[in-house]
Amino acid sequence: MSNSYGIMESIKRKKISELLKYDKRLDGRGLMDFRKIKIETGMIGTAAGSALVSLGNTKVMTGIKVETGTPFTDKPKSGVLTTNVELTPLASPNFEAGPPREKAIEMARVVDRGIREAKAIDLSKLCIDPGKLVFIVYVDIYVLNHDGNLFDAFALSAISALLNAKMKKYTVKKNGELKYGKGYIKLPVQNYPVEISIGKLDGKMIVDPSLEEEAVVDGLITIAIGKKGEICAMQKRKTGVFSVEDILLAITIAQKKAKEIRENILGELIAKNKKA
Amino acid sequence: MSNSYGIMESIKRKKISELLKYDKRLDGRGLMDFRKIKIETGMIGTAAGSALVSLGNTKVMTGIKVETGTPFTDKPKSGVLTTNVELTPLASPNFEAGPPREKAIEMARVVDRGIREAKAIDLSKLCIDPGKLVFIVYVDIYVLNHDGNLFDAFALSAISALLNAKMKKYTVKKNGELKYGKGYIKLPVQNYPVEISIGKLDGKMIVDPSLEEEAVVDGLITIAIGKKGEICAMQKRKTGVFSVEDILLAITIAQKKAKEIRENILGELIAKNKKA
Amino acid sequence: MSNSYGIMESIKRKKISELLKYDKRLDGRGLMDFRKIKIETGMIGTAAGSALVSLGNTKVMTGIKVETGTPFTDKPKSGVLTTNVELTPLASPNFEAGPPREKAIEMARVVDRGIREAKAIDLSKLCIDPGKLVFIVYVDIYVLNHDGNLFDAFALSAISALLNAKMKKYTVKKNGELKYGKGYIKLPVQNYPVEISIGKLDGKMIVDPSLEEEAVVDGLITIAIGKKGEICAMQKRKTGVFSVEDILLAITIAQKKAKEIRENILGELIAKNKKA
Amino acid sequence: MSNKKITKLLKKNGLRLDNRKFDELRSIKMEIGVLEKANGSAYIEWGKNKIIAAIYGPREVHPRRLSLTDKALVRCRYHMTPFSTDERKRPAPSRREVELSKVIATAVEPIIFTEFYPRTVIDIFIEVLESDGGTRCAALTVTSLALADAGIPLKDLVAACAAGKIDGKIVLDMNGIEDQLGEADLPIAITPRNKEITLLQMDGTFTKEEFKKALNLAIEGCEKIYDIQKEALRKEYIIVKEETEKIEEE
Amino acid sequence: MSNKKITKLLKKNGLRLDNRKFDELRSIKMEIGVLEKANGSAYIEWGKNKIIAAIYGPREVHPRRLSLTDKALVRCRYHMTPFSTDERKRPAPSRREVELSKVIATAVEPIIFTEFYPRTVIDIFIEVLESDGGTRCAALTVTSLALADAGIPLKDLVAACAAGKIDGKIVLDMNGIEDQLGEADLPIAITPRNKEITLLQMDGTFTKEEFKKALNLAIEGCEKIYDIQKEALRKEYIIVKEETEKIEEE
Amino acid sequence: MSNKKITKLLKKNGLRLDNRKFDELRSIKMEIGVLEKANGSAYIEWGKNKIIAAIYGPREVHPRRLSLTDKALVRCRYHMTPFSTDERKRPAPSRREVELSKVIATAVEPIIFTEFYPRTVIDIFIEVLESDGGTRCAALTVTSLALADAGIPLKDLVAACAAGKIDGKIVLDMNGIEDQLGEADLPIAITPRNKEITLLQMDGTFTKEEFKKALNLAIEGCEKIYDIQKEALRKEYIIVKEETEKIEEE
Repeated sequence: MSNSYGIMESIKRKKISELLKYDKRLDGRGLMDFRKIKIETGMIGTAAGSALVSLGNTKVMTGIKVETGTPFTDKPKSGVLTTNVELTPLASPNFEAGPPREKAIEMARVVDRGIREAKAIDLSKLCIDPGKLVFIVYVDIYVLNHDGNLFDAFALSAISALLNAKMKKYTVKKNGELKYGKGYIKLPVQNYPVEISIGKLDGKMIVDPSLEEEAVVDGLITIAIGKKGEICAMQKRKTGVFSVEDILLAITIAQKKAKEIRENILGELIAKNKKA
Repeated sequence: MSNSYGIMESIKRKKISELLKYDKRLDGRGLMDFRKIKIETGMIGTAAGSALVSLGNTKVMTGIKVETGTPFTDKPKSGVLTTNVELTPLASPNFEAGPPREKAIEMARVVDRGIREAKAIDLSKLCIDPGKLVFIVYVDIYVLNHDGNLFDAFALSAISALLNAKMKKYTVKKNGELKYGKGYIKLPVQNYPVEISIGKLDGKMIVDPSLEEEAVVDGLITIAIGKKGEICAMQKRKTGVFSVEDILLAITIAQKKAKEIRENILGELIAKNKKA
Repeated sequence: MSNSYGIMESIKRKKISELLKYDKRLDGRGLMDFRKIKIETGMIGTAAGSALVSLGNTKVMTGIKVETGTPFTDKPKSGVLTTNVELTPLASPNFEAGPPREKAIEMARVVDRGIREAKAIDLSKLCIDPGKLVFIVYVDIYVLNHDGNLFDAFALSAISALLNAKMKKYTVKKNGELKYGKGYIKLPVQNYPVEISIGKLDGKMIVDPSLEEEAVVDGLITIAIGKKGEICAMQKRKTGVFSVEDILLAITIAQKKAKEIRENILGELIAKNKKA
Repeated sequence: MSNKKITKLLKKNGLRLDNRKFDELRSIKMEIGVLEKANGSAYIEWGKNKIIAAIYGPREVHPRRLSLTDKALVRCRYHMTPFSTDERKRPAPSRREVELSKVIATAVEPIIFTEFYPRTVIDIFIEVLESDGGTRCAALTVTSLALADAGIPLKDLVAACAAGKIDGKIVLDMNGIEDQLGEADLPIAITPRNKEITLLQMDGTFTKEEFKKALNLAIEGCEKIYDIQKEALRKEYIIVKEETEKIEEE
Repeated sequence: MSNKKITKLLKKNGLRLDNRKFDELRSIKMEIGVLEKANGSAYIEWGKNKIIAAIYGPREVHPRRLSLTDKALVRCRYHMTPFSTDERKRPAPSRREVELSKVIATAVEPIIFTEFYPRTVIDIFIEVLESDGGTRCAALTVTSLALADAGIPLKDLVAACAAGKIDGKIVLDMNGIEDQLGEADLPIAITPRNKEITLLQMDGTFTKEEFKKALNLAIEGCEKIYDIQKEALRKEYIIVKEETEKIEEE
Repeated sequence: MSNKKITKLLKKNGLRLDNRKFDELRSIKMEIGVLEKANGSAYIEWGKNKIIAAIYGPREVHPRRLSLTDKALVRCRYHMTPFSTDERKRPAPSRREVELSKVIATAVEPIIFTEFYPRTVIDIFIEVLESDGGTRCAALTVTSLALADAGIPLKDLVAACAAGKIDGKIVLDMNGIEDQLGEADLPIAITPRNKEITLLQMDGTFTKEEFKKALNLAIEGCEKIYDIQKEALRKEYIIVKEETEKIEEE
């Protein structure tokens, strides 16, 4: 049996709340500051693309595999995107080995929607033989160290790995047969969604909540923003409620932070991907 | 840990047993009386056929889907019938979410045998391309409120939904390809099995045992009867024993009750199905 | 909660250890003596091959089935060998029903490696249509009574059942189609690996440890030996450690015992298989 | 969301394929207390959606380690019957069903006085009998009626409704085909008295302006839903009252 | 049950394909105490069926919440090895195996003095090594011997046998091909002393007259089975007695 | 192990495809303390293999019935990410992963003073990020560093390395293609101080002489691995020391 708010959390909540009055946070950040973001890509030779993202002490790795398979019956000319999240037991004393549960499934689906709705990958270019054979892009996301805000780290590692990914050059014969050539091409990435999670506590908004903050904020919302500032996906999480004004403010924040991250952090990867 | 006979059940048993001496039952019914049966059909637009059956407070819904698939290797020219029972957690405080357990599997198989052995559906008419493509008829049975005698309610909702079911008109080209036309045809239903469950307590037989009666009867047997009075399936349940005479008496009862239900309750549905 | 060494085991360990000083064992055997081995074959009519092996009171049965299926993509011209071990709840109060766990999987994989690495079956002869259709040989091993040294009993029953196995005569048409003829042929068995498990306690080595001995030995190693004395597979088990000399001694023992068993126990089966 | 055939979602007269106006709800019917064994239950027909919700609890938690010492656990199972969709759905819960179960439990918890029932669980079981777009809003709406029927003390109701974008136009309460071919979907839920948002999900693409418009439209939708909820409760209350009086008279 | 080839099940001389008469059992062999670790065990060869049964218990129940305060739980696992059927059966239990497990436990419980062992479980493990029609009757028959071997106090034995209909004729103890192509199958089990029926299943089609005939024939079959059971127990008893005497002499 | 293309594993100059000599290890890099949440962690790059290991514990055992009254339980989960292999691996554990988990736990337990922590569990979680032959040795090697990092009292380290046979020649530390096309593989692990073997598996075919040669070569490999392990620990120790001093100075 456990208390939904432990004593330690109650104390922390008080402290976090106290600091927020003065627009301060436990780790010294401003309300609108992300922790330090670091992205490495391409370290996994067996993956089509890979990225290791650090968000402060949160560490997640995404690997891309591209394989062939059958399309969905209702989208015969479209490649398939599959996103999977594993909350590995390495990353937290609270994660258990085993098949993905509620939490991991929600995360995978929100990251997936950000990518899918932004049309980050042009799936129409991944069709080989309509109705019969298409490319399947597997986005496998693994958390290595969980120190809060997995949603944003997952989304960032996913888009980074996709930008990094390459696949074998190929041609399709008249009979629909696939033939691989020499050399590689990039995956057809055409949008760069960034997810921003915003916490609300005592009426104040903060971005990139740490593990401790995540535990005590009332409201939590994740917003995926595309390259033109468009909103691609949203997910209110936790039981805390929002007003309409809260939501609109959160969107403004998300658009600003997403732009910063896209330009400052993803810029180089995007440029590289375009050049290729 | 639980007692196989709780105190409440002991008291109820006594009461039920006491009443039975005078050929009476807790809810005022006669020994050979079913609770009120109500059947609605066709309410589910996404289903090929559907039926909601009330048996007193027991409420079950069956939906039929017809899809294409491969036949069994030992019956290449025969369509496939698949019966599934879900004891949904809505229906009883004792049902848990999760994959079907022992109980649900037994129920599904007994209902399935009733339909199958009566040849209720002419499966030979559901072959498209022998050995390659046939129609699969899915009978999905959901209990919404469990107040006893699920077997009979399940069987009744299954045959009602099958009688209600229609499938798209189709033609098969010479090369075995399936082509759908306009309009609908009925499923080839040719027999109307009715399952009757009979409980035995202190030597007395009762039909349609309620939840409370089910818990206390010694013996319990379910008998499926076809349109000509033929016996299509039987299943003795619970640990209580029967004599040969008991069994023969139970059959007589089942034949009588099945005929009544077929004529009085299913009559209209059968007529409609035949006309179509 | 359980003790890794129960009191009974501590007492037994003392006794076993005491006896070992005088090169004696609880059941009177010498250190290098196997319990009585008995092999019956061919008793299961539905199996392509079958063997019931007794090793003292340890009793295991293996059945072979040969079916057709698709080859692995990296070995398109090779038949498939599949080994499965079931620790049935009949065999021991400690075995539970359910899908194979760690223990059963390790056993299956070690037996599989012995057969596979010795090239006991010439899988290249089990190809029907390269890349499309091959024979799959299922080796299903069931323990009926567990009195120790399952590894050796499993391996012995597996090779015996393979030696006993026959498959329908067949021809392959030019278009790759399979056609069965009349009569049977033997499976292409070409090596006869024997697995020998050796326990180490207080510096002494024993073969064929009984259930009681298995529980108390420090070190345990299983070695598969092919017909020419070659080593085909090894698996150190339990946490006890070995020196290089221990290992080399164990191999010498395994080679000697494997030869004895192959000649004395399997001899007849091998001869029969060759003749056919 | 595919753009294919998207021109078809609005007719020349500006109406939608089912002749609704942009801000028009589908026809909705709610019924309370439809099941006997459950502690509370309700049924909703929302367009072609047909959904039943049952409440069990507050009751003992199994497995016990999930129970909370300071409040009730709110647990939800949203499930679609195999015959509720165009192609037969396998009975085992899909990843979508797992997510929606979580999201619904989260959205309904704020209205429950969970602190009244520490160490217990309130189980919400939802069965979708037929689906045609917008099942999560319908499920959430009917769930709050079922909670009321269960006699669980509530701070407010939860009313849910989606707005979205089809053919570039912001519309209310999209049906299945609109959902599938439309450009954006924004299901929300509010507590009608305080206008607090307890559920908000979005997919597709919106500019901020479009989003704002859609959000306001969805809130209007929720308010209409709330009226229907109240009416259903009133009706049920009257029936119950009448029955009680009848019993008292006897 | 397909009608295909059905004319073949009876030969011109009226005998069945395996030359049995209509009321003739296949050859049957029973052996008691074949496993060492189990508390009780027995083996049966019934035609080509080869089945082994083991009993563990009365012993502690896991998980404990399944235990009953007033009697022993009787639990059964009927399982077919992958090599026991014509096509390889997957090792995971099929729906048929799950049903038969339940049915067998239910049919054997009436003969056990379960009230002697509250809060415990009696586990029945059945492994079908080869099958050829009628495995449930064979399994149930051998289970009651294994229970006796386990020293569990029994009120009676359970003897099981099926009757059925092939080519329109009522016959005893159908084998695999008869089962597959025949028109009806009626497996039953009785407690031979009181002639109480503890198992009865049926599928196919019977008129009431046919059923009556089949039921009586099946009961006759059970009685023959009972004789073989008794013989097996007597043999075992003598061996045990002899061994005991031998030990006592030493 | 297929013989196909086997002539290709050694070049004319006697070197291996990656230009290593027969007794040469791939390049190896170890790092200690790479994760924050785990009680101990380490990372290894061994050729192209990239593996991370984390230790949690000693901590409470769930489910509790697995706990031991006289020592800590040592439990391991060896897992490969889907992107760590040439063809995508399904996330669910394969039979190979289940076996390796068991084998690694067994091989590392001898160095742990498990008797210091009765009724607890030491959980070892291994994630293979990229694989190229020899992952079990690399995993075991990095695990013993992670255990050290967790501050768990150890009797010694475990150093692991494989030897094998390619083109008939005994070689050290085979990579993926050598492993796949070679004739034999002998992964072992030793406690370097006492040269005790804690892991030994073998598949392929060896004569006894070949085996002896391979075993000795593998032990030499383990000793080299041990040197790298010590170096990694020394480096980490110095860093920790420096940081501690820095903190003390502040």
